[in-house]
Amino acid sequence: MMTAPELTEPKKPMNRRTVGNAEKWGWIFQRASGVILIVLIFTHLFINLMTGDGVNQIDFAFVAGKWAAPLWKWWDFTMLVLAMVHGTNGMRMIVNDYARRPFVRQTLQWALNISMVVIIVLGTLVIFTFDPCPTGTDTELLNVELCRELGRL
Amino acid sequence: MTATAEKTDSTSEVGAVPTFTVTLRILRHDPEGLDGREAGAEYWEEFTVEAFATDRVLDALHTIKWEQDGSLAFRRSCAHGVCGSDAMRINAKNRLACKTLLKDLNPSRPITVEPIKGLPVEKDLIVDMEPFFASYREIMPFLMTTGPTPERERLQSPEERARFDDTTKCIMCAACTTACPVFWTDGQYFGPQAIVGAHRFIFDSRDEGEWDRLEVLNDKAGVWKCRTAFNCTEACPRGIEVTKAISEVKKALTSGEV
Amino acid sequence: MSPAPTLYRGREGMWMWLVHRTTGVAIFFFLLIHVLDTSLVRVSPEAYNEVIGAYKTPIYGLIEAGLVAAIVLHAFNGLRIIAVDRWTWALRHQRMLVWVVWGIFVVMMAAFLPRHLGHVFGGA
Amino acid sequence: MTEHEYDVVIVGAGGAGMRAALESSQRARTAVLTKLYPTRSHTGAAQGGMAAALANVEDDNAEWHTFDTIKGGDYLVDQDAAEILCNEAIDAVLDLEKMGLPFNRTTAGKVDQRRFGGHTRNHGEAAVRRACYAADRTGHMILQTLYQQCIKQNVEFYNEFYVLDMILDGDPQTAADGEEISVAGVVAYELSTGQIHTFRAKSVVFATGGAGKVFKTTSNAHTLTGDGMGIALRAGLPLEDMEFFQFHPTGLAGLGILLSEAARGEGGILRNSEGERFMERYAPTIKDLAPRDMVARAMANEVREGRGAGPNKDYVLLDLTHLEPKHIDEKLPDITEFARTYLGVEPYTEPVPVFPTAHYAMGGIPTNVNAEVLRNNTDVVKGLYAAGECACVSVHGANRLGTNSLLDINVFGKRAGIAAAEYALTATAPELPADAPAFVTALVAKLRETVGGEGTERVAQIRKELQETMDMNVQVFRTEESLAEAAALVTQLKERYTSIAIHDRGQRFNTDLLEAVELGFLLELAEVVIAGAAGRKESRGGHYREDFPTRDDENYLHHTMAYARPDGIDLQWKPVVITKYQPMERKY
Ligand SMILES: Cc1cc2nc3c(=O)[nH]c(=O)nc-3n(C[C@H](O)[C@H](O)[C@H](O)COP(=O)(O)OP(=O)(O)OC[C@H]3O[C@@H](n4cnc5c(N)ncnc54)[C@H](O)[C@@H]3O)c2cc1C
Ligand code: HEM
Ligand code: SF4
Ligand code: F3S
Ligand code: FES
Repeated sequence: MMTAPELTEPKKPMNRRTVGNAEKWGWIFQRASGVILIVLIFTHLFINLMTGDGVNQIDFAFVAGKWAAPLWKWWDFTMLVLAMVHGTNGMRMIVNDYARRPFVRQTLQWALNISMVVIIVLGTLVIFTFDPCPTGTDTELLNVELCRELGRL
Repeated sequence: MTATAEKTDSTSEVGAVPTFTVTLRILRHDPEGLDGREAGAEYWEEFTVEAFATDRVLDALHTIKWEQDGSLAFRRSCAHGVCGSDAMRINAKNRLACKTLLKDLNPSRPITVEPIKGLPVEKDLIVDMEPFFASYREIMPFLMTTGPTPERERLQSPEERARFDDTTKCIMCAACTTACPVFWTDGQYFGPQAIVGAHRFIFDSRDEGEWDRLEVLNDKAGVWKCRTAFNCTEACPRGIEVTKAISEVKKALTSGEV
Repeated sequence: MSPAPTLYRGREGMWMWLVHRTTGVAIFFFLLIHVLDTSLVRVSPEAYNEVIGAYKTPIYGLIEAGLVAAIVLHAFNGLRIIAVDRWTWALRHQRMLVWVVWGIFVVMMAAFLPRHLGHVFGGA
Repeated sequence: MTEHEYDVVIVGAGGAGMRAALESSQRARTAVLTKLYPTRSHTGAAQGGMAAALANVEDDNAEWHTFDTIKGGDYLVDQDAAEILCNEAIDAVLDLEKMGLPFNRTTAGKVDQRRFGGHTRNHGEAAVRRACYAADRTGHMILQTLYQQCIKQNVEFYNEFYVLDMILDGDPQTAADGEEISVAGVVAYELSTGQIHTFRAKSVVFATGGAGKVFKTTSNAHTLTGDGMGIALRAGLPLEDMEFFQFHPTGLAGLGILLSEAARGEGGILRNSEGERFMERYAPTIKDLAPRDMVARAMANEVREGRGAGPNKDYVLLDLTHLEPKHIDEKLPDITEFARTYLGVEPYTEPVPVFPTAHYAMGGIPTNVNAEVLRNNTDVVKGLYAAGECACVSVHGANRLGTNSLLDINVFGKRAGIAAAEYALTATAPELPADAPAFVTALVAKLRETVGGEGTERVAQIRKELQETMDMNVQVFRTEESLAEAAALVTQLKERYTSIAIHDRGQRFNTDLLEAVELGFLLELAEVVIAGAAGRKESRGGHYREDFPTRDDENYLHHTMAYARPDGIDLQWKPVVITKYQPMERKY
């Protein structure tokens, strides 16, 4: 009676195909970008809102002054890209959580991705094609010093 | 973890046990529509019972069922927190009815009792556990080894054994999974219990299937869905550090080491 | 008829998850708008200044203050989440860390608000 | 009504049921019917350990283990069965280890072992470390591990199916000796729908666990209502040795929740109100680790003689305060938490109030060593098997040694699974009679009719009175009078049971109805326990008659076989199998 076969393994481990490491990298990216963003954003906020006249100082001339330095151009560009990707990735996770119907989910994902691309492209163009002294503008609005320096006034 | 009864004079408790009156507000679900209700109707019902100082919520439910309304449906078996039958939402938190003493709940106010959240309710406090067990099965919760079976036991040092001790305590009560806000959202998430179940094998030095399991947990419905809300850890009646187990799985996946 | 079930009585971790989520969404939408309005610098200084001028009104000033609050909360809670997943110590003390986040939040807002509101309401 | 057909149907998914399923499902088409989700079974409550003479930490062998089992069972053990139990113990533990069970380990990495009551070296010389354990949740780990293996093997479960009847192809009571009777299947009630299902099967294995709920103070689950035993009795089969019920010494006072014997194995000491270690008087050699029946009686005796602790002097104290808190946390984490949660006692610093609690049914459905069910002293019912607590192979005799039950469910669960499948592979499919579900259909219909009808009696009230009288009269100490009193009350309760009314008119999850059905089993089993106890005019193991305080091998060295006949319980005897060890006085 005890000649029975010993416990075999009739059930093989399931063969499951995962979606690569997308979720994992998404998760890691949220953390890495978060840490960098904290530096970028807080410096940005500090300079814009805490120094000088705070929010009141912000106008075309202020922007022009900042972007005259490549550092700030790259700063804002990095911030733009990281924040958009981080935010879109975060929104993607939220959509995955709540949108039950595949159609709704897909639509929202597309909307997110498109807006991300549009915003990044737009922002990048703005930063790098920015003209601090557009002709035909009331000089009062311009950063006069800067434009003089640049020989545009 | 269930609060431990505050230190009372234990001797007087066991001797002459004082009684008090409590009201339970129970969220009922009538799947069949009896007594003129619609099928699937949900409604709150209040019951008042006499209870002893040593009574647990389960005792109060029994008193209701046995003396007032026999149709009240709930699951229970062991009555001392080891079988995992009676997880329910008591005063808006997941707990085991048999491990929650009435006197720890401020019995002067009505105690609310609801089914656990996120699994389909079948009747009163009974939910369909099948999706929960299905997630558990997904993670291949059994020892996987290769090579010939040894004559005697596989050796394992006490330290290696200690690594996964915490997660072996799980009684599959689902208190954690149904407390998780991410699980409530769409039910796609495997839930913390499945990760606990996987953790128990992933960190068992005898097991060789850790990467099969980690791959499953790397999935969309897997471990990355956890947003460290800690409801699971706080709900676990066995005191398992659920979120810690989840974190360890995440670490294994990111570092590639178990 | 389905009566309202109770709200789950989660603790700090669950509420911070909600806070993180809502602030994340809020910041995301603000960012969309913020990039769009900043883009007006490419259109014309007039257009930009006009829109930016709106930020200087008390109403927008308050919204801006809310935004900063959201970012501060999201950012430091984000650090807390990272720490919790990274170190066992932080994991075991996550509830205390929630209060640390709120502490930082209060300090930062205390430094920021008077100055910012001064700018907004003090006029220029 | 739905019909199913399988080679093997296993009733119960505790340790015994799932161990059987693992064997059987590899060989034949198997279904497991269980009234609880498998992981809710009460095997999960077992704490202390599982005995096997692995000799991992101390010199030990299966022969010593066999001797201890027989002596512990007060020589009512069938010695051939005990030999099998103890010889196969080692493989049983190693099998579980290979399935992944996380046993505690020695520093050398082997399965660790600890002391337990009644387990000794060299025929009683001193306590030996024989219990393999996983903290104080050994049963939990066994249940989980077996369930995990069942998942791996895709075992087919029918969860929350209450088996309420078995179908035989003849009447075992009228059949002549030697006539062949076989099983044809079972009838089950599905909790979630209220539907009745018939399962046609070549083999049926009963593994439905214990019947502790006949008592009030018990370590057993609410669901341990002796269904399997009750079904067998109703089908005309005998029940063996039902008067032997084990009262575990250390239940939390007033609640009955178990504190494992491991607490004493790890060094805990029982004290009376005077702080005296009273077990020194009752069992000078192994003191607190004497077999359970002795310790339970000693405790009850201390209380009777006025040395009980507490305001009512109705319990004794389990003292762990001299143990290191760290040691307690490592070895006894769960049970110390029970003391904190349920009594508000801190075991590090305070002794824990304890009193005996109804724990284990030594008796049950009689089987031979191949787990085949007997319909009289010699004939088996073809295709019908039983294993675990609901069965009585008689490895426990009059008193079970701690850690021998987890062993029993593994050894005889496995044997039952193999035997059932092998029989099914050779047998032809039985015919289920057309009226197979008739009994259950009628039972359920009758109960449903009581909703809102004439009935006046409440199930809970009858159950309470039953349990109270059993605790009062049929517990650790029994006498002619107390048993007569209990018998009279049970007769009365059975009468009242006919006019019960249930409340729930629903089809779905009607637990109200099932509690009524379960009470029916409890009443009938109580009757058998009382009859057996009254018939056994001696004291042996768990059965102690104050009016006959000594063991009487002359007249009672045999098993009780109780049959339910139309005019009441009929007690017959069955000889004890003695191979090596002649009965001697049991002293520790
Ligand atoms: C608190 C406690 C501690 C213990 N500690 C130890 C220990 O340390 N060592 C030791 O050796 N022993 C111990 N025991 C004893 C041992 O645990 C049990 O005897 C053993 O687990 C019984 O296992 P089983 O498989 O026979 O039954 P169970 O595990 O009780 O399973 C019964 C199964 O039958 C099913 N069932 C019942 N009725 C029906 C029905 N009508 N229809 C369908 N299914 C049904 C149930 O769903 C369940 O799945 C302990 C017991 C208790 C109560
Ligand atoms: C300031 C620094 C920031 C830090 C440190 C930070 C950190 C994080 C972290 C760690 C997460 C992951 C949370 C988790 O996995 O549980 C996260 C999620 C998220 N972040 Fe940020 N973040 C920052 C800025 C931003 C910005 C600027 C946006 C908006 C554009 C944003 C939007 C989101 C969103 C929408 C989520 C998803 C939230 C969720 O899934 O619940 N974050 N953030
Ligand atoms: S981890 Fe805890 S809460 Fe979750 S199922 Fe297991 S025991 Fe229950
Ligand atoms: S509650 Fe949920 S989000 Fe993670 S920490 Fe627990 S699984
Ligand atoms: S009844 Fe078993 S856990 Fe509560």
